[in-house]
Formats: sequence, C-alpha cells, structure tokens
Amino acid sequence: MIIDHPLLGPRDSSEFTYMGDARLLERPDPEGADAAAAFYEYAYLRDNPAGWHRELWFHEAGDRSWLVVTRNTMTHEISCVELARDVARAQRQSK
Amino acid sequence: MRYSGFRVIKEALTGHKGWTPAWRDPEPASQYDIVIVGGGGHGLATAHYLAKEFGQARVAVIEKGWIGGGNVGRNTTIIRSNYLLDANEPFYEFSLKLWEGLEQDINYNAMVSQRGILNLIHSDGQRDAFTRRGNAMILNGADADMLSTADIKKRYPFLNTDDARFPIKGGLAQHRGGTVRHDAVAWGYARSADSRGVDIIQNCEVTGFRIESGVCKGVETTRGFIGAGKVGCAVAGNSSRLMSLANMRLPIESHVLQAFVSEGLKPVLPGVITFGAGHFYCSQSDKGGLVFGGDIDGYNSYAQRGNLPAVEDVCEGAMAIFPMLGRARLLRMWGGIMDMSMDGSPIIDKTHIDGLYFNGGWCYGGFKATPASGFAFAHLLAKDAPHPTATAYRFDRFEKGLMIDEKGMGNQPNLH
Amino acid sequence: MIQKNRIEGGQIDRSATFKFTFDGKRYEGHAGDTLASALLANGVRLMGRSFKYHRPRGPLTAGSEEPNALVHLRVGARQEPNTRATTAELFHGLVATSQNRVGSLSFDLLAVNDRLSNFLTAGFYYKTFMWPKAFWERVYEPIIRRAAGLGALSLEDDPDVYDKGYLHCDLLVIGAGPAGLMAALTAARNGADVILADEDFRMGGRLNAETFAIDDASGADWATATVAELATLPNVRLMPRTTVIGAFDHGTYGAVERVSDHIATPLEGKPRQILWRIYTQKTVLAAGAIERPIAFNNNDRPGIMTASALRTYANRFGVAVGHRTAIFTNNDDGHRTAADLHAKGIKVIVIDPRPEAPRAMDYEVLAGAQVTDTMGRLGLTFAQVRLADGTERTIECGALGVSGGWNPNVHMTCHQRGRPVWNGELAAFVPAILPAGMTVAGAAMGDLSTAGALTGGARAARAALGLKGREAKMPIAEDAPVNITPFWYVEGASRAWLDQQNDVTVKDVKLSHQEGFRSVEHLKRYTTLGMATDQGKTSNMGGLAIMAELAGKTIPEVGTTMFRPPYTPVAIGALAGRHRGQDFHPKRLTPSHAWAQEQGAVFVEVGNWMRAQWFPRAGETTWRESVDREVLATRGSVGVCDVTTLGKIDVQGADAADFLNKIYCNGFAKLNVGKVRYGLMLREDGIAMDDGTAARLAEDHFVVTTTTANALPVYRHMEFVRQCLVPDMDVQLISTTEAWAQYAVAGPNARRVLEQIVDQDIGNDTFPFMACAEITVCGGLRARLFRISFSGELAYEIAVPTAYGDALIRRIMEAGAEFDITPYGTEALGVMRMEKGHAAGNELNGTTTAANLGMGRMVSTTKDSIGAVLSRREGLNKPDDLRAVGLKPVNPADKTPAGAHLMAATGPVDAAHDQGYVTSACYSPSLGHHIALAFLKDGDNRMGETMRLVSPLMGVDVAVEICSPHFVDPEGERLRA
Amino acid sequence: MHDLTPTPALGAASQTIGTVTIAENTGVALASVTARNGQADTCAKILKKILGAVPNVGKSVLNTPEEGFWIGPDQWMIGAPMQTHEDIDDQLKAALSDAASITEQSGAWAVFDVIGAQMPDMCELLCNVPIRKMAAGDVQRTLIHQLGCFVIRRTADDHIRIFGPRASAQTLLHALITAATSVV
Repeated sequence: MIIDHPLLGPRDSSEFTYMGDARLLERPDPEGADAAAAFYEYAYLRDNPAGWHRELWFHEAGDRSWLVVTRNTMTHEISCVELARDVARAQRQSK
Repeated sequence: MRYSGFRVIKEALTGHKGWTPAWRDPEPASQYDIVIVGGGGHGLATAHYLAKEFGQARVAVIEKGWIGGGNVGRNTTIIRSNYLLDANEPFYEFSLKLWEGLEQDINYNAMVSQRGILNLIHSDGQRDAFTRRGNAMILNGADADMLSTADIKKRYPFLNTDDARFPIKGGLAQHRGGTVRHDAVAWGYARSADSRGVDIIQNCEVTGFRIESGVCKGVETTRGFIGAGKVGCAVAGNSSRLMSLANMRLPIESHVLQAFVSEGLKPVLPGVITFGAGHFYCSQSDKGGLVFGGDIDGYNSYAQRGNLPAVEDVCEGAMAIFPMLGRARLLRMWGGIMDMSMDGSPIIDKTHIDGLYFNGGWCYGGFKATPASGFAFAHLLAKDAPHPTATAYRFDRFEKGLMIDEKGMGNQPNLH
Repeated sequence: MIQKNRIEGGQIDRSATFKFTFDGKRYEGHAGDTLASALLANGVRLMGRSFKYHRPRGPLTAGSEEPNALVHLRVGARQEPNTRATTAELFHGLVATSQNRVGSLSFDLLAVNDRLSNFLTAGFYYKTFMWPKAFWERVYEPIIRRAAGLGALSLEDDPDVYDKGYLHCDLLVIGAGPAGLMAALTAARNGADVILADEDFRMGGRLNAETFAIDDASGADWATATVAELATLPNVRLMPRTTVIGAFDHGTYGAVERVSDHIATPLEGKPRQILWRIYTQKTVLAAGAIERPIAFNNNDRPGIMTASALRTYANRFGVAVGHRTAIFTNNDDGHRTAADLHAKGIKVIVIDPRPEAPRAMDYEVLAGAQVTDTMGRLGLTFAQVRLADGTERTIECGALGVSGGWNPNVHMTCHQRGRPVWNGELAAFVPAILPAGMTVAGAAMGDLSTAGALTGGARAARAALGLKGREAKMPIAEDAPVNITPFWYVEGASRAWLDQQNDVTVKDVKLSHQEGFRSVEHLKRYTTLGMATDQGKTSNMGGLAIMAELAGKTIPEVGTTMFRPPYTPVAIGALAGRHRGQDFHPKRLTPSHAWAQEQGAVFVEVGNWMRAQWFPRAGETTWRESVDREVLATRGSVGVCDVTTLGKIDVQGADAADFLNKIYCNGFAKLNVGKVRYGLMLREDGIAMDDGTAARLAEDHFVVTTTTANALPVYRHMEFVRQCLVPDMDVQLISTTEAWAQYAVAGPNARRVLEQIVDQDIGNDTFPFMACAEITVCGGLRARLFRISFSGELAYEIAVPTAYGDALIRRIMEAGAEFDITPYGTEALGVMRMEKGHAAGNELNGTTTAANLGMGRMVSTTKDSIGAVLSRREGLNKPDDLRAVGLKPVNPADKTPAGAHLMAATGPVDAAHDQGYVTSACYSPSLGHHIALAFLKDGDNRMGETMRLVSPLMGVDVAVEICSPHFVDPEGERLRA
Repeated sequence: MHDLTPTPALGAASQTIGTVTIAENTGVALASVTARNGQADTCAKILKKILGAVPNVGKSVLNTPEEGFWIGPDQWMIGAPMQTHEDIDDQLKAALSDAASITEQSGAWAVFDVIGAQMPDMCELLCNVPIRKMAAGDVQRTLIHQLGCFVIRRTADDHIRIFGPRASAQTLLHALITAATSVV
C-alpha cells in the first residue's frame, strides 16, 4: 500500500508500523468517575468496520510521525492522511 | 448413504450412478430450536455435535454463500495442541483428541495426518519459554518432546544449520500434531449434520436479529425471517459486522492473513515445521504442494487479499531455514480474514442478549480448534453452561483483567 | 539427430545451433527455440506424464499457460522442477529430464492408475481409507504421498543469488503484443516514463506467431521495428523475460525478471532473477488472450494441442508438429491455423461442428462434424470423427489442433477481487471491475483482431495519461470478426479432459454435480479443477460451462473464474532475494566487537546484535568454567562488560520530567539533576512493558535506557504518548542508542579503575550510588558516567561517543590490569543479575504485572501514568497472584532449570495443581549451587517452603526451597560502597 | 586534550566496482536539532544563519562548513567536518540555547559516498527511492537491507551520500557491494 504522508508524500506502507483504531487518541480521563469502565472500552472495544476506518500508522523507517490514516478496509483505498499530533491537538482544543 | 471402500468399488463397477448429494438443499423452515449463523467449519461442527451429542434435531445452519467458503477452506490445515496457558491447553488438547476420532465419527475421510509439528528454537530465552510450554502441555495431558538439533537434522537433513543467521538450537515437537484436509472437514461435518436432520441453508444472508425486550427471537435473512429459540453466531471474519447488527462492539479487529502453496513437488517435508526467528511455517500436502504461511499483514482488512511485503517476509524465512527451496515455485497466494482478539484467545460465550450466543475471535488458530469449538459451542447452546474446557473464553475477561495472552502482546491484536 | 519436423521460416536463428539433451538423448535446436519447439522439431511429442493417471502428455500450448509439458530443467543443485518446456528458452548445453514417472517416460509403471481410473474418481478418497482406523496414516497415506507431486527438488541449497529492486514509472504496460506495443509507443511519444514488460524473451506477442501484415510489413517485422524505436527512447524501459506477477494495492505491481535463466549458469555475482516492485501511476494491461480446448474422449494425447499453438510452432519456430494435421474448431480462428499450415505445405483437414463452416482454401473441411475419440498410446496417430450425417470416419494425423474459442486473459484484473463479466458474442468472460489505475486493451479486453488491438492499445494509453488532441493514424491491419458458436464438449464425452495436469474429466464434473458440489468453489475444490500449476488457464471455462449445462443455468450464474497472484508461479528464492544465510537479517556490532574478537570471545545473537557471550581462556573446556570465572572475578575484584546494546533515548524539553512521569508508573517529577532512577513502564493494559533507568543530566534533559529487546517498541510507545496523548508538552525525543559506547565497570575495585580514566572526582561522597554526570575522560574527552549496578556490585556505566568505544575498552583494560580486570559477557551478566534478583526479559514476558514482579508499590496512586487505571483490575490483583521468588535446590547438587513448574511438596503433579514456574535459572558460582527466579502463587507468604520442581519434558523432579530472589548482598551494601 | 584515538565504523578502503565507487566517509560530525515547542521560528532563524537556509521537508542545505537536512517535523540533522566540528553539539547549543534540543549523533551513523554512472541502477536494487527523479539536495529516509538509512543526492548527478546505522556498517557495506556487483 502507499500512504500519502502529509509532509513527505507517497510512501510505501512497509516503512510504517500499524497500531489500529485512531480512537486510541481519545484516552479517557483517569480522574473520571467511570474511569475503569471508560479505560476498558478505550483499550479493548473496537468498531472494526468493514469500510472506512480511521487508524494509526507510525512512520518508523521515516520521519517518526504518527499518522491518522482514513482507509477503507474493504478496498484498502485511502481517503485522508493527517499528522496524529495535529489531530490530537485539535481534539484537545475542541474539548 | 454410508461411505466405505466397498461402496466406492460397487459404484465404480456400476457407473457411479448411486452417489447422491452429500447434503440436502432445503428451504428454511419458519422456526428452529437453534439457528447457527455461519456455515464454516465451526458452525457446521456445532450443528454436528448438537445433533449427535446433545440430541438437538431442529437445528439450522445458515450461510450467506457456500458452506466451507470461509477460513475453513483457506487455511494451512495445521492441527496441534501446543499451548502454554491452562485456559487454552485443555481446550486444544480436547480438540486434538476429537480430530483423532473424526473420520469414524462423521464417516468422512478428512485425512487427519498426525505427522508431527516442530517449533524451532534459536535462543536460550526461547528454549526457556518453550520448556515451560512443553511442561504445561504434558501437565495438561498432551504430548511434547524437546528435540536436539541433531534429532531435527535427522528428520530435516536439508535444514540450514551451518550458515544460519540465527542458529537452530533445538526444537519443541508435538508428534500428535499434523494436518487435515481442510475442505473435507467442512463437507464431512455438513454431511453428518445433514444426515441427522440439520437443515443446511446456503445463499442465505443474515440481515438482522429480531430482538424483543432483550430477547433474541430469530434472524432476519435475505430469505425471510427465521425464528429460533437460540441463535449461535460462528462467522469468523465477519464477527464484528454481524454482531453490530445487535449493536455490539467486540474486543476484535479483523486482519488479513496470507497463505501460500507451491507447485506440486515430490515429498520433502515429513511434518509441520515453524521457524522461530522469523515468520515462516510449512508443511507438505498429500498432493505434493508446500503449504506455508507466516505473519498477518498487520492492518485491519476485510479485503481477503494481502500485499507483497508479507509475501516476501515469509519467503525470506523460508530461505533462511530451507535454502533448497530457492527453485521451488510459489503457485498461489490467498488471504483470509482473521478475527484477532485483544488477547489472542477466542470467545465462546452468551451475549448480554438472551438467546444470542457468540463464538469467535479465533485469530489465526481457528482451524485446529474446529472440533472442540463446535463441541463447546454446542454444549453452551444446549445446556446454557460452558463446556469444561472452555470456561475462560468469556466476554468479560477483559473488563476483569483475566486476559488469556499466550504471546504476552497485550491489547494490540496485530501482535498476537 | 536431424530436426525432421523443422520447416522453413520462423524467428529462429538457424546460424546458431544449440545441442541439448532430454532424458539423456541428444538433440539440436536453434537460438530462438523453446525447449518444446526444439523437441517438436526433432519429432518428440511425448514430454511428460499427468498427475493422477500418469497419462502420456505432450505440449497443449506454446506458452506459459502450459499444463502438460513440465520437465526438470538443469541438473544437480540447479535442478528446477515443473519447468514449462513451452517457455524454457533453449541454450547450448541445456539438460532436461522428464518427471512424475516410475520407470521411463515411455513406460511408466504408475500408468496403471489410468486402468484404475474408474475407482479413482473425484473425491473418492473422502469416502474410503477409513478402516481400520490406524491404517490411514500407516498404510494408505504413505502410498498416496509417495505417488504425489510432480517434479522433484534437488534438496541441495540453491547455488544462485536473487535480487529485489524498486522501479517507478508513469505507465506500466503489461504485455508487448500489438496492443501493448502501441500503448507503450503512444505513451512514450508523449513523454511519459514507460515500463513495457513481457514474459516472453521476444517481444511482439501473437504478432510473432501470425502471418498477416501490419501496413506493408509482416506483423513480426512491425513488432521488431516498434521495439527498436522504443529502445531508442530514454523514457522507456523495455523488460523482456519479465513476468508481471500481481497487481497489488495503490499501483504497486510485482514483476520477476529472468536475468540468467536463458544461459547455463548466471555470471559471477549476477542474480538469476530479480523481483521488481514497480510503483506506477497507471497501468495498461495488454496480456492478450488464451485459446481454450474442446473436450472429447482421449483429447489429451501428445500431438493434440490448441490450434493457435500449432500455428505458433509453425509460424514462429518453423516446426510442423505433424505432417498430417487435423483441426477441430468451432470458430473462424481455427481456420486461420488451417490456412497457415496449408500454406506451409502441411496436409490439413478441418473438422468444424458448425454446419456453415467457412471454406476458404483447397483443403478438406468437414462441416457439422465432431471429433469423438483419438488413438495412439504415446502420441496421436488417428482421430475418430463423427460426420454431419452421423457416419464415422477415422483420420490419420500426427497433430490435432483444437480451438474452442479464445478467453481474454483477465487474470490480473481479478487480483483485487474484481470479477469479469460474460460476453455472449465472444462466449467468454471480459474484464469489468479493474484495480484502480488499470485499463485493459486488445485481446485481453476482447478486441481479438489486430486492428482492434492496435487501436485499443493507443486509446488505453491516451486514456491512462489523459492525453488530449487527435489520435495518431493507426497502421492498417486485419480486422476479422469473431465468428464462434459456443461448443464445449462432444456429446457422450466422458474420459474427456478439462484439466489435463490434474486429470479432471467431464465425468468428474458430472459426478461433482451429482453429489451436490455445484458452486464454482465446490467444483474446484472437490475435483481439483484449475488447481494445477497452470491455475486452470485452459480448463476453468470448460468446467464452468459443463456445470452450467448440468445445473440448467447460464455460465455466469454458476460463477466466474477467479484468479489470484501470481500470474505464473514464482521461485521462492526470487521472493526472498538476498535475505538468506548470514544475510537473512542485518548484524549490529557493539563498539568493542573488534576488541572482543581479539580476546577470542564467543558471540551470541541478541535480536540483531552480536554480543560477547563469554571470554574463554586457555585451558577452559566448558562454557561454565569461563562464566563462573568471570562472575567470581567481577565480584572479587572488577569486571567490564559492553552494555551499549541497551536502548538509549534522549529526552529533552521543559516538560521532560512530566513526560517521564506519564510513561513510568513510578514518580520522576522530583528526581534531582545528577541523579538516576529505576523506572518501570506499563502498557496501557496495566501489564509491565519494560524497565530501565532515567538519568537527569539537566532540568530539561534526561537519558532513558530500555532493555536491549525493547529499544524499538519503547521508543515507538514514547513517541505515541508524546504526539498523540500529550501533544502540547514541550518534550523532544530522539534515539541515541548507537551514538554512545557504554561499558559497565563492576566490582569492589571498579572505582579504582575508573579513577585512572575519569578526569573528575568520583569518590563515594561526590558521586554516590545512583549519581550521574556529564564528565570527561582521559584528559578531556566528553563522556557520561552513571553509578548504577545490574550486578549488585559497586558499579558504574561509562559512556563515550561510539568512535571512542574501541579505544576506551582498551584503556579500561590497561587501567584495570593491576586489579586483574576481567571482561565478562552476557552469560556472566545474566548470572549476576539472577544472583541479585533483578528482573529481565524472562520475567518481563508481557503477562506480568508490577505486583507479580514484587514492585506493586511502585505504581503511584497519586498521579496518572500509562497503565495505572487498568492495572487495578481485580483479575490483576488476586490475593494468590504470582509473585517473584527465588529458588534453591534442597540437594545442592540438583539443577533448577528454567521452564520447570512448581508443585506442592506432596500431592498430585498436574496442571490443576500448578503453583508457578521458573523464569530464569543458572549455576551461582558465588553460592556454589544452582539458583532460580520463579513466579509462585502467593509467593511472598511462602518463604522457606519446600516444593517440588518438575520438568517432565526434561525428566527433572527435584525438591527446592522458596527464598528471597536477592541471593547476594540483599541489603545492597556492596553497590553503595 | 585527551589521548584517545577514534576508530571509524569500518575503516574500509574505498572500492570501485565497475563504474561505481563506494567510500566510507569518516569526516562528518553530526548533531540533531529539534525545535522546542513554540520555538520553531527562532530555531529556523538561527539555523538560517548557520546554514544559509532552513532545510525544507525532504531537502538538505549543502552549505560549508555546516550542512543540514530535514529528518522530522521541526527536526534537522546538522553535519560539519569532524576536524573542525567534533564538538558540533556544543557549538549548536551555544547558537540555539533554549530554542532547540540538541543531541550529538556523530557516533550513531556510518557514512558512505557512492559515486558513479551506474549509481542509479544500483540504487534500484537497494532502496525504494525514485533515484532518477531526485534533484541535488533531495533527501529520503529509506530502508536498505532492513536498515533505516538517509540517502542524500549530492550536487554531482552520479553522487549519493548514505547515512546508515553505525553498528550495522558492515551489513550496509556488504549490501552496497552486492548491489554494485549485480548491476555492473
């Protein structure tokens, strides 16, 4: 597969390490009342969709950026690639 | 119709006119006691044991395509019970014992071949871990044997022991492990279940569950509603998709695992062998093809196909231990969908919805588990209690911190 | 032997004559021949045996779709099984032997299977061999296995090397026939970077096998001229002998270039083949079409082949397979073969089931007739024909060309699970859903005429590149329509072959239907139709058509043919490339490697690292002697060990301390500058991930160490936390593992040694236990000093820039000479850490919690850290949880091996009573007996208990006493000394 | 002044295979520069002073004596001659102070210069970089025989500089030599 790195352009996916669902960016509040349940869902439950999937890739053999890749799990088509750090920052601001 | 050598000869002499379809092609009834969703190995085995061991006759297996078209028909046919953890080993050993009696049980020759499986060891740390595992196997009543490099060399003289980047320092063998003709498992269970009155309904896709006040009443399908006292789901590769119809999220990611077969070759590999310093395992089919595989591609996928890097990784492993394979040709590659669970172990459990049961999360270990999975699922469906060898395969183990993590990779499915 | 079937013409070089042997017999052929064409030229039709019935077989085709003519090519270590004689390029000295026979090719003992064929029908083995139970493995299977397989491997290491490489282009054109050549030409003339790949050694595709003209040149000459023009263009890469094997995601294609297969042996240092990964923007698939046979009884005898193959052998290779030739065709293209052969003076007769069969020339055409059977044990002699009026006629012929029509070669369009659609006019499947970026042209798209191929190729290239403007004028070429009446098998056909290699006949398909295996997948799996080395290129359609007829369905209703990569089988060596033997994985060498080699060190693989395992001395006969000495010498005086392999991560930034607080379960915020602290890292699931130390060199600067094995995952994890979880923290990370050479200097005399090297005062007061500093050594070289101890002794780790690592180890050895300083390896390192009860990889096995490791109290409850919340789950905090303990044998002579399990002193020994297991074990020279670290249920409360340690795998069963894991200096006085 | 002598990763003599010459370059001192949060602009200003320009993504600035290339977001590798800049990280710290985090990298990398007409053919067997499309100063991090390396197209059309992990210098050189042998 080819991942169109937001900074570096098209790169072979073999340069990357995969980690899964991009919801891992949304780490729950450890102080929250339901922290135990929230962390269980965060760590273990997945939508695992047959279709578009936002997922985390690490450019291990590249610039060491974590990326959020939107990819179709039926066709492997990739529609969007973002720097995870930008996504994470945006999420924090929106909170 | 009973299969036998005499029958084969008789038919041969009378123009094969007597052979009848291996299973009927019935219309779905409106109501069953138990409906199994998924006409794969596990679903068909469940139906067989429900009928044969638990006296359940009003059973249907519904399959969206053709039976045996999923992972049971696209795997590397290996059976073994060389597990470490007490939550796993008794279950897989139970499965191996069922394999050992399968042909007589279902009157179908699935060619169970206990040619042995051998895990190569390349470091002291690995030997320590394999020793612990071998002991766990023996303490659970299975067989295990620690082989020296010399022993191994006798069986595999062409193994690369003189120029290996990661020298072979021995191997853990399970002589009762081996291979089975995968398609025949699905067909044999189907034929047996059918002969015991189970309806096998092909080309019938589940489009929803009918759930009324927390109770599952049956399934909506492309061939109409089918009522059921209990619904058991065994749809490896589609677990998350199917259970999402009941608004469930699972501790599962679906990944592609590629497998490979070479051109037909005169016999060279006596048994199943796995490389311990890379991703490669291999056996040779009775037709002569080398059947081999390695690691999953590593990303979520339902595409049933993989990419070159995983193929190359496997072939590099092949050449690392068997440099004589250089001129053997890879004939065909294919991809199956693996429902990778969060601890690498399966789930056989009730759901929070009454009457709805789940069997899945087999990662890439589903084939060898087929008989025990079917038996345990049948037990759960028939008695509403887990089979003694499958008590730990619960949904709530993650919330409670009771993971069954053979590899110690944690909640990252693609590492299991 | 003279080439009795060689005729005029063709694209072979008669000036170059090659000698070769087949089954030991000597023959001659010419440059430009394939092994098959050369053998046919010599009158050899019998080239192989079928898989199941061992039927005599000759070539069915003249291409890579060949199911029958498979041979062993070359001998010795280079023997290559299942090689298609129809594509093997002839070279001088070629040696080939036939395969899958017992006895000789012409007298194969296993041909008896053919007599038994009535018993060996599809799926017969599923129905028998079940009694008695044990017999399957003891008797039946061994017999089946012995008969199994086609060719044989040499069992010797492949002596050739293979390369892998990467190519990038704008347009990849697959196939260099009329469509491919025109596509490449169109794209290249418009400046695109083009790769043109073709599996054949001569580009031109069918043009090389045809007689008709393009403009006023012959098709073959036009191809030659076009290839010549392309060769002059700098933006074109011509790749003959290159098979594109698969269409993978996002425009990535795999291709195998056969660099050296057309010569006896590769040149020194040159690869046999290269696996190319081609990255392309667009692709034009111009893979042509494959002619399909018709099924009739005994349609598999040597001499019977596709009509187009006969044409190819005559036109391209100058070979008349038989001087009397019959053609059996249901379409006009078969008549083209007849015409070509007739023009070459071969006696031809055409059998055409269509009542209105065309009569072009003055050869006999039997309209409305069918071939019902053939004769000839090892090769065709007669064909039996049923004429339109029902009468029978026997025709003498040495060759029979069969044409059931053409199948567009849709293979590559299916690689991303796209399915072709049925085209009734062609009676064939044509491409429909394509991989992104691919367009299909020419015969592969169903444009079977030359003119159609040329136009299609040009248009495909223009479409792919989005070219505007007028189309260039196309050369003039034949544009004959396809006239075909679908005709799959002759009525009453039974032992009529569909899949010739796997011996699947019409009868088997009928049985498959009768037994309910009716979907294309069940048909394939039950009969093995299409699963041979040719992947059903010539057989799938016939099987589908017959199943459709039996099921009363249309062909597309029964299913479509589905193809998977690779297009043709690929040598495993090519897919592995250079990654074999010592080059399987890279090696990482420590800074002291050269020095350690001088000391005669024994090295061990640790991941990709090569580390000194121990340093044997003269007179030492076992590794234990060396390791015991190294341990005692270190504990007794001083030792030195290269610990460079530990991961080192540079952590800087204003929030560096807060960041470490997040990734370690224990606190780091308050660590003073100049201090080191042990840290335990959890995964988010609360399980221990890795441990190490963090040294605070400045307010905003830490150096974190990881275990050797986890250097990469830990760095990845830290970057995840930094970028994804705490993106606003001011913290920067970079790995410096290889930037610093680091040595542990341990033992009571460690300080005395280092005082001679370090420029600053390192007295116990100024530089106490767990101190760290940036210092200088040897008069000014920048260095780092950490007072940490894995061995439990007074110890330091000293680091210098890697380039000085070699010099420093030599200097340390000089400085330590007066204390008899002893270099020690990973074994002694391990022994000392076990004597000290430190956890390592065997304990941090991915399933252990901080509590299991006896560090439960380290998990801070006053702050959030990764893994803290989930580490509190009940299942991870059971009262009788495993705890790290030490073991010593009750009988000091006993061993306490790793991997052994702990059982109560009395009571049963089984899984149900398993109490724990040994993670690490060694002989402790300090204590004079074996010791072990173990995890034991409720271990903390069982000190002093005597238990059974069993390892049934090794036949071990000994009594052990549970003790503290801190065997040596439990109070830690030495390391603070 | 200390009296320890540095040893090169290999100390191998340069070798010429066909038209390709492969030479270990032991004369490069290296340090990484990573801008602190919110300091990217200051950091860039200072780098501009040192290099003449700030290396863009995927680019290098081949200035003398210092040169530098982009290695990650807000992160650069700065190189200079070892004789004059062995203490390159101190020099950079002095120049950048709190604007950036500096880490010495000299010891981490083995550097090879590959020069010759068939260098591009050789590259095609080594790594997944579109070598024929790279312009002078282009940099790409890539894998060579599984080793993470930087490939820099130098000013001469037939010249690339490869930075590979020092500990694996032998493996890397072996890969370069076999690739060169394959193509010549």
